[in-house]
Amino acid sequence: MNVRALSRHASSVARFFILLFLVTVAVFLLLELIPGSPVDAILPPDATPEQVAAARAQYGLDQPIWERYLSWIGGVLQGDFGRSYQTGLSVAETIAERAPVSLELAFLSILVALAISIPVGVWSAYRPGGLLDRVSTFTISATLATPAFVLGILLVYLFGVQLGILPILGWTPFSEDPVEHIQRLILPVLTLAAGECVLFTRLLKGDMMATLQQDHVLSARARGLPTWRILLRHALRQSSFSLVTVSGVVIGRLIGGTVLVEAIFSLPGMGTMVITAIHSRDYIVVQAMVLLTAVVYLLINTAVDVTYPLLDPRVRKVRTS
Amino acid sequence: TGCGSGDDDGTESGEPKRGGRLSYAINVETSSLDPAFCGVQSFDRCAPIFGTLLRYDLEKKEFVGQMAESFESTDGKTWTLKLRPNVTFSDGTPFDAEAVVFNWDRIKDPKTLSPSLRIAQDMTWAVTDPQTVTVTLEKANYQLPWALVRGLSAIGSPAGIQKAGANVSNSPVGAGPFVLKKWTRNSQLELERNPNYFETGLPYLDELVIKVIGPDDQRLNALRSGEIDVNWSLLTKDARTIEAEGGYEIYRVPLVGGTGLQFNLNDPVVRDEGLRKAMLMAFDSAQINNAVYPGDEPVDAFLRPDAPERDDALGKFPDKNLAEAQRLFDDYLARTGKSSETVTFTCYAGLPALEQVAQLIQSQMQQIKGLTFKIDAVDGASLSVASNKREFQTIMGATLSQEMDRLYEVFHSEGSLNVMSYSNPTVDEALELTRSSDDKDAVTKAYQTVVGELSKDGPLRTWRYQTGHLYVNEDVKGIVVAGTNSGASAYFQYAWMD
Amino acid sequence: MSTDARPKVGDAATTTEPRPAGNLLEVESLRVWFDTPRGLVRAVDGVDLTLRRGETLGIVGESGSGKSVLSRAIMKILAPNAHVLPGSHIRLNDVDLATVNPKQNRHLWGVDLSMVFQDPMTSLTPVLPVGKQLTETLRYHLKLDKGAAYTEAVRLLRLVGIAEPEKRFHQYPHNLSGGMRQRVTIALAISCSPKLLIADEPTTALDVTVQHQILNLLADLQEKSHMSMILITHDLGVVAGRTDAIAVMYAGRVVETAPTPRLFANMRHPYTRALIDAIPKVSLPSHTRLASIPGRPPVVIDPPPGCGFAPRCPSAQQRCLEQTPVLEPDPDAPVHSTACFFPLGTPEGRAARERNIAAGVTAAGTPVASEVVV
Amino acid sequence: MTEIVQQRTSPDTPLAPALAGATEVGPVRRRRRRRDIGAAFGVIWIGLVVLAAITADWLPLRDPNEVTDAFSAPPSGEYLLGTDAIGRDVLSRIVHGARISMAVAIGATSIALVIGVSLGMVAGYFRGAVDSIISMFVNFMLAFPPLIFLIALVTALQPGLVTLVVALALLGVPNFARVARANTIAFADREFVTAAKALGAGPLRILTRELLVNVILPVMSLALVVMATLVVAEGSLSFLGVGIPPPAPSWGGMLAAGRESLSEHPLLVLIPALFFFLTVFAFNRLGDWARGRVGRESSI
Amino acid sequence: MAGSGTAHLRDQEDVVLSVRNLIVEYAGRRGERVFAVSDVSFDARRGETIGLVGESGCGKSSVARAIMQLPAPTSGSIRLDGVEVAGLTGSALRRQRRKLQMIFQDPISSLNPLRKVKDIIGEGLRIHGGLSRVDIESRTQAMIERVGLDPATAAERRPHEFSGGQCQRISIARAMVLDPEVLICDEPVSALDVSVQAQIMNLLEEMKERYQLTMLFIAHDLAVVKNLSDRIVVMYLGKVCEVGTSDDLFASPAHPYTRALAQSIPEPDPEAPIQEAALSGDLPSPLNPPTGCRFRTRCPLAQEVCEAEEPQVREVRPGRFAACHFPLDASAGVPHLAEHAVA
Ligand SMILES: Nc1ncnc2c1ncn2[C@@H]1O[C@H](COP(=O)(O)OP(=O)(O)OP(=O)(O)O)[C@@H](O)[C@H]1O
Ligand SMILES: Nc1ncnc2c1ncn2[C@@H]1O[C@H](COP(=O)(O)OP(=O)(O)OP(=O)(O)O)[C@@H](O)[C@H]1O
Ligand SMILES: [Mg+2]
Ligand SMILES: [Mg+2]
Repeated sequence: MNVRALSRHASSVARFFILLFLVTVAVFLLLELIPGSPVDAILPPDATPEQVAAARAQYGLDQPIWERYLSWIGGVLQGDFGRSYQTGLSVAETIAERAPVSLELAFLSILVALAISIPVGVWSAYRPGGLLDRVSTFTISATLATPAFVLGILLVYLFGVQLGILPILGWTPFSEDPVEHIQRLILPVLTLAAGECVLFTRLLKGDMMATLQQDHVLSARARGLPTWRILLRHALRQSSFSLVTVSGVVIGRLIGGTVLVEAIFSLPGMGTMVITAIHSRDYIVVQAMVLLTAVVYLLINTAVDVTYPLLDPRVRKVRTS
Repeated sequence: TGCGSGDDDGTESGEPKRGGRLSYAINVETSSLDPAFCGVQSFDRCAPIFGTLLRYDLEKKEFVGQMAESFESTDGKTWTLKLRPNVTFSDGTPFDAEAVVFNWDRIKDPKTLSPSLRIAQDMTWAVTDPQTVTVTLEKANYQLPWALVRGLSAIGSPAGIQKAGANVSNSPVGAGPFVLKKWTRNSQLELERNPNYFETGLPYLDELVIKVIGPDDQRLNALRSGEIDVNWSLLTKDARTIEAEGGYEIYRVPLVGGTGLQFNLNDPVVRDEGLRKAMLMAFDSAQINNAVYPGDEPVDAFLRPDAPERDDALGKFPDKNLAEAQRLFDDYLARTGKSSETVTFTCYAGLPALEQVAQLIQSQMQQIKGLTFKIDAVDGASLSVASNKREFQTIMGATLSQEMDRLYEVFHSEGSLNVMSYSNPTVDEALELTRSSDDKDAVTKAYQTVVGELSKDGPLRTWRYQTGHLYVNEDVKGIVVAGTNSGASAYFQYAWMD
Repeated sequence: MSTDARPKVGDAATTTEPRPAGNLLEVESLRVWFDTPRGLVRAVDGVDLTLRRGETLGIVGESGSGKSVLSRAIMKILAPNAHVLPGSHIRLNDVDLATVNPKQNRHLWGVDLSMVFQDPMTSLTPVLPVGKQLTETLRYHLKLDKGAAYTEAVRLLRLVGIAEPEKRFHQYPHNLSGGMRQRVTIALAISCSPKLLIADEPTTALDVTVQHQILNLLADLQEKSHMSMILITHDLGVVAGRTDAIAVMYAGRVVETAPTPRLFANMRHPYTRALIDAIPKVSLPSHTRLASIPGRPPVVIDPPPGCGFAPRCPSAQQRCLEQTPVLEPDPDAPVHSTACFFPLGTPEGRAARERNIAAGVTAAGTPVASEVVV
Repeated sequence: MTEIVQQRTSPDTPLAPALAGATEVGPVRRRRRRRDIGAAFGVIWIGLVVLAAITADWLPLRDPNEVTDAFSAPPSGEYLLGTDAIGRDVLSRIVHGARISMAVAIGATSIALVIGVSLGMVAGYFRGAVDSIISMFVNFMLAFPPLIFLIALVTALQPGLVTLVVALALLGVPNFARVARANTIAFADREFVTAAKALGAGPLRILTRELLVNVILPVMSLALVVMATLVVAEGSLSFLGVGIPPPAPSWGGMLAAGRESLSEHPLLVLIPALFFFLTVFAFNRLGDWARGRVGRESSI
Repeated sequence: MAGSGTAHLRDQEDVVLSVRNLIVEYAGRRGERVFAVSDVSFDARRGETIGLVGESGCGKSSVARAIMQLPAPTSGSIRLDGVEVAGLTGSALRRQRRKLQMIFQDPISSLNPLRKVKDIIGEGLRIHGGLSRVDIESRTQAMIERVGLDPATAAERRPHEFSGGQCQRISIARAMVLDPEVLICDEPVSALDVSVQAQIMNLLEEMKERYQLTMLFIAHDLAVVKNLSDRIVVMYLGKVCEVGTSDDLFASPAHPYTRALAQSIPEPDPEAPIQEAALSGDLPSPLNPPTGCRFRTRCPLAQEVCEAEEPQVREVRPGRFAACHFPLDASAGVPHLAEHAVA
């Protein structure tokens, strides 16, 4: 690796940390804007003045904001994310407990969404205006117009109450009961995937149609290769740039919380945690979450960058925009 | 008073069976299982783990011993807490007077930030012997046993608390019927039988799961789909639906007070008697209930009609009378020289039912010409800030409780929860009597006075008499219902599955 | 037919076999129209062609004259909005391609027919190594196993003149130069020893020197394997020395067809003539004024009746605007057909031209300057 | 030189019979017609919705906030679309709600578009340090969890239409910036930009005269999709309590309000959902059509 | 050659454009350098057309763009009418742009698809200011007419409504409306049909005569270059091979590369014999050009000295400059071309 490449790497690492710095500062300032302080949310309505003073001291709220930031960031740098004001739990542990749920939900729904949208997108691009294309376009519009909270409730009503074939709420860890674990995942994953399918199918179809008009696809056809082989091996990969990029963004977003779906299905993910934390002014949890999502987002973005050359060898490195 | 285990068992048919897993759903998660927080914040989660020192028997309408044997006083000032011998916490340490005092001391320490501090504030206590704690008050208070059903009721293992350190909210060690197996916040709390529970043979259940399901209809769905066996609810209409569907037992606990429109009597505008009366006269609880809580009776006084503490002769909420309301309002305008008035109503955002109520109230108020009734919808935290700091004109607030004694803190001019800044010497006096008197009839009379005055003054206008409900699957027997700050719950150690 | 029995391209043993005679390909009144937002594009509008076994046919014409559509129609790889009109026939080896079902079609492609596309930069799949693309085709059609396919692929790469084929095998198209890519596409096209190779402007995107190499390579391969070949180009210079016969296309029609030497010696259609004259030649001194064809290549959307070239033709008469001339064999030489009412070198043609020069304008209103007309 | 006179009908060509027997031409035509019909539907529907939003106050409708005693009434002659849980006329609320839904969708999208496109074009044209800074900002916005951003901002600034539009617009900026940047980069390499430089045009002139028109087309098709998403997003925000405060009618608010009685009064959810659907569908049709136009434009 | 040197530069006073020691380097993908143009010099007299030929990637466009300062060359001197253009920036450069115009290869992508033709053509006049709207309008109209477009309808239309040839006319109009002294044509006819190509070539010839234009004409089609040029510069891999007058350069090439080029030209004549491939292999990568003579890797005549020593451009015959250690003599012409030339 030459000096230039090294310095490029160094600068991208620097950018990474500057971004994290900016994000954490921004969240501190943003939270500062919200009326009310953690103490109001933690203490009972009839709290005594001694309790208020004790609480302020305990959470360091009597210090100026920059000191709080410094001590927080200092803790973070040593791996200490502090304790939730509200629950008294270690923030790191809380996140560690909930992150797997959100991660699993996010990845599974992306996988399901991809599993649905790749074949649908590819085929609609191959036969635009065909039956599948029309059906999917219609479904897409319908799904777009159905917010997750409506879709989720409909699914629950249909599968849980009317048909009674699926459990509708809650979470069972895999280690406890793998079958139930999967069963409980089905509806939330479907709800989330439905929303993402829309975007994925559109993107893939668009890019795929462009690729299918290229000469090399024609040339592969003229060599008599079977259709599916042409679509999947010769056209799909280079048509999936937008798909991969957007999947990355979407995963980042989903990991950060799928509040509505978590609320509907009572899942112990990070979304509800964040909302509760914001509503109870449990800033320390919010800050950790924002930091975490930002890191995950940036890492996934990097991973996506690394994927481009694998998709299309012509691309050496696309800089994240 | 005597103690009793399974007093109510006889009412159920069949022989109790051991085993099984019961799922119970409630609507909000609690933040802490610290015994110092338990009594006030979450009966449902805490009672199975810590038990309660006393229990209020809804049938007999009296306190009975639960974790403790008895709590008695002769003068209302000195109280003796008798504990049972040989009770141990689930970690094996003894549940004794030292443990009780340790827990109560903790509550009294402001650093603990316990919501029960106010209750403990005026009390002093001492260990008399390992089974006895003596409590002394400065002023007589015959309502003190409530504190041992609620705020001071949960006693955790001192060893466990010390061991948990900062993690105390997450690792409760009690002597109750169940022990914590796993707590997945915002999803479910899993409990299993405490093998060393002192009431031998109890609990019947192997496991108790408490789920958090926010939306009312999702909980109903869960009940219908068999996902849960017992559902918590405040909705009469759901109770009717469920009753009509059949297959469920429904338990009801009438509550004192309810959610309502509270006036800030310190506010220069709203403190005006005439204006307030005008608004009270425009208020139409029947309309609210018909729309949002079908099946609930319209409210005409602070307590439900059948309550012994209500005497209509002493006062009722003013009847709806728009013409009179308009007259009073015009009067108010004339008096203050204004041409119109704006009153802001701070309320919850994001809860459809409450938003609907707020909008209904708004439309009712705005039937008074010249009055603009503005809705300021905020999240729960902002709402409690506004309420605590008394920074509101009118607000949506709750005085939900099973016990009448709650009225003291809410409406006494010195009450710690008197966010309305309500001050009425008659009420103060009557409330003081409810605590200082041992005479049940006198106390009831005093409460009648309070209720009458409140209904007349209307610092708070509720729109329905709230009732806590439990919808219980037919297969579940032996439910011993308890009233809580948020409705109905149960002592699950007596429950069993058929 | 067993694929193994087929002669392999470049096998020395087969090069001495005599040329089989007869027509390999017959195209009869082929019409391919496209439905587009702007209207019906009559890309190919009644084309008749024959190609004899082992021979090379050159198809010449300007951009948009329908050369590619013609070749794609033969390959049956038309775009979905293409519409082959009833009455069109394409016969390969006396089999009407319209009757071939999709399954057999697969083996028509690559095995009987194959094609080299115009732009080597875009006609290889960018995401697969070139070797992979070769073995894929070989394995699919010839059912070769992995090892055999590799050996064959390397042999083909070497055959088309790629140095270090083992190394190139693993490279992606973008690692190769344009010339090399075109060689790879040729290797792909001949990999299953097709009977007919269609080369659609195989060198337009390439440099003169590389063009020269590629054309020589194609000629060489054809010679060795008795493939028939269709060489499509807009450059008459390219086809001049390398084809047995030439068809000149204009606006979706063949306007003139003849054996190559005869065509050059004896141009009948004014368009063919004009096409030759418009090309700058190195042999002419610089600053020679070129005989340009006035107007622009025709739009083939709902064209007006009459000869498509009439608006630009210096010989155009009223009749040319009203009737569409059909391709008719020259009475003297039946191998030479022209679609023109007033062919060059005939008395009518000369008369028509003189009439126009005298009037200074053609029947279509195009001015004719006497100096332009050779 | 002459142009070929285009004659659309030619008597001697057997066009009609040939097509009558054709089987392959039909679907293509139909597809195109469908797209045009789709676009026409989109224009008409969105036109209607916008018109309704603008003229809501003058239409012969009930007061959207007028509470009657007919709670959750089914559609009838009196209430064409029924009434909501507290007896307000659903039709009137839908019509008035269009105002907020459209204001959010169109307002937030336009703000995001203007800011995003400016940033993106500047970044894409100048590259280098400017690009790095803008890209950093874009990444920053994307790395920040949108929901936290929204909730925090809306809570901090008091919920309301303006806050919501501003917050959603801010969230939309990075998307527009990205698309604008990518397209600017693509077009900045095109020869007509070089040609403009050769003529002596400065950067501002190139950005506004040469690049803007080209960049705006793909951006518009994104904008239509974004509008569709925002119509829905506003609804989801009501769910979280940061939407438009009551009693102002908004489609999202209506949907969120109806969700708890879905099993009893499904119409309270289904009717606003239908309007959602039609509007999103219309935006999508328009988007498809715009994409088709852009495609046609650039393929030439 | 493939060599450097300035022996072919002339020293008359009517030299309008003089390019000396032009070097263009680009940053490659991994930070390597692409040696696109390495020390190229040539000049053009007033009214003269210089042809620039060579294989794809040999740096023709880079030369053209360097002269235009789009982007500015890595080093070298470009004098326009005696004024040094290289290194100028901002408004000083913009003033010089009036005198120096360019026509691009792709007629379609060099026109903004969304602007009207009259705006495209008038843009230069607006940029350089000083004219009223009416003046701009009338000049634009005049120019539209001059390049053979229908002034009545063309002005209001957009480029995609025109054919390639017409678009190229619009490009020419856009360049000519500024009345430049030097016109650089980078493969202006490569994308066009033969029939249209002839029209455009005739038009350029016409324009040149009418406006006394000095032209740099780039093409890879030797016949096209020859037809339009007075003097031809043959380039190979960023360097000059041979310079000579167009009439005899291909007939009697002095450089082996020129000969190879000439042999590759297809002639529309079935009788002409097919030449064996004149060159084998590909153009080496400009990332890592061969040492010495850059052509040596493909040159049939290459010797050791060609690797060691870079040949300089020198006058090998009167009026003929070549950079080769072993220049061909005049008799070693390309047979079919020579024959025709004689005939
Ligand atoms: N898929 C299609 N849809 C609509 N029109 C088409 C399609 N393919 C080709 N055409 C039209 O058909 C006509 C003939 O096109 P074709 O590609 O055969 O020309 P060509 O002779 O190969 O030209 P070139 O020399 O530019 O390759 C053109 O007008 C073209 O626009
Ligand atoms: N912007 C650039 N960045 C890096 N390399 C470039 C750039 N532009 C051109 N090159 C390289 O410089 C060399 C010369 O390119 P140039 O475009 O000048 O060649 P050319 O002779 O005009 O070729 P063509 O005939 O294909 O137009 C080529 O190898 C090309 O890849
Ligand atoms: Mg073609
Ligand atoms: Mg070039």
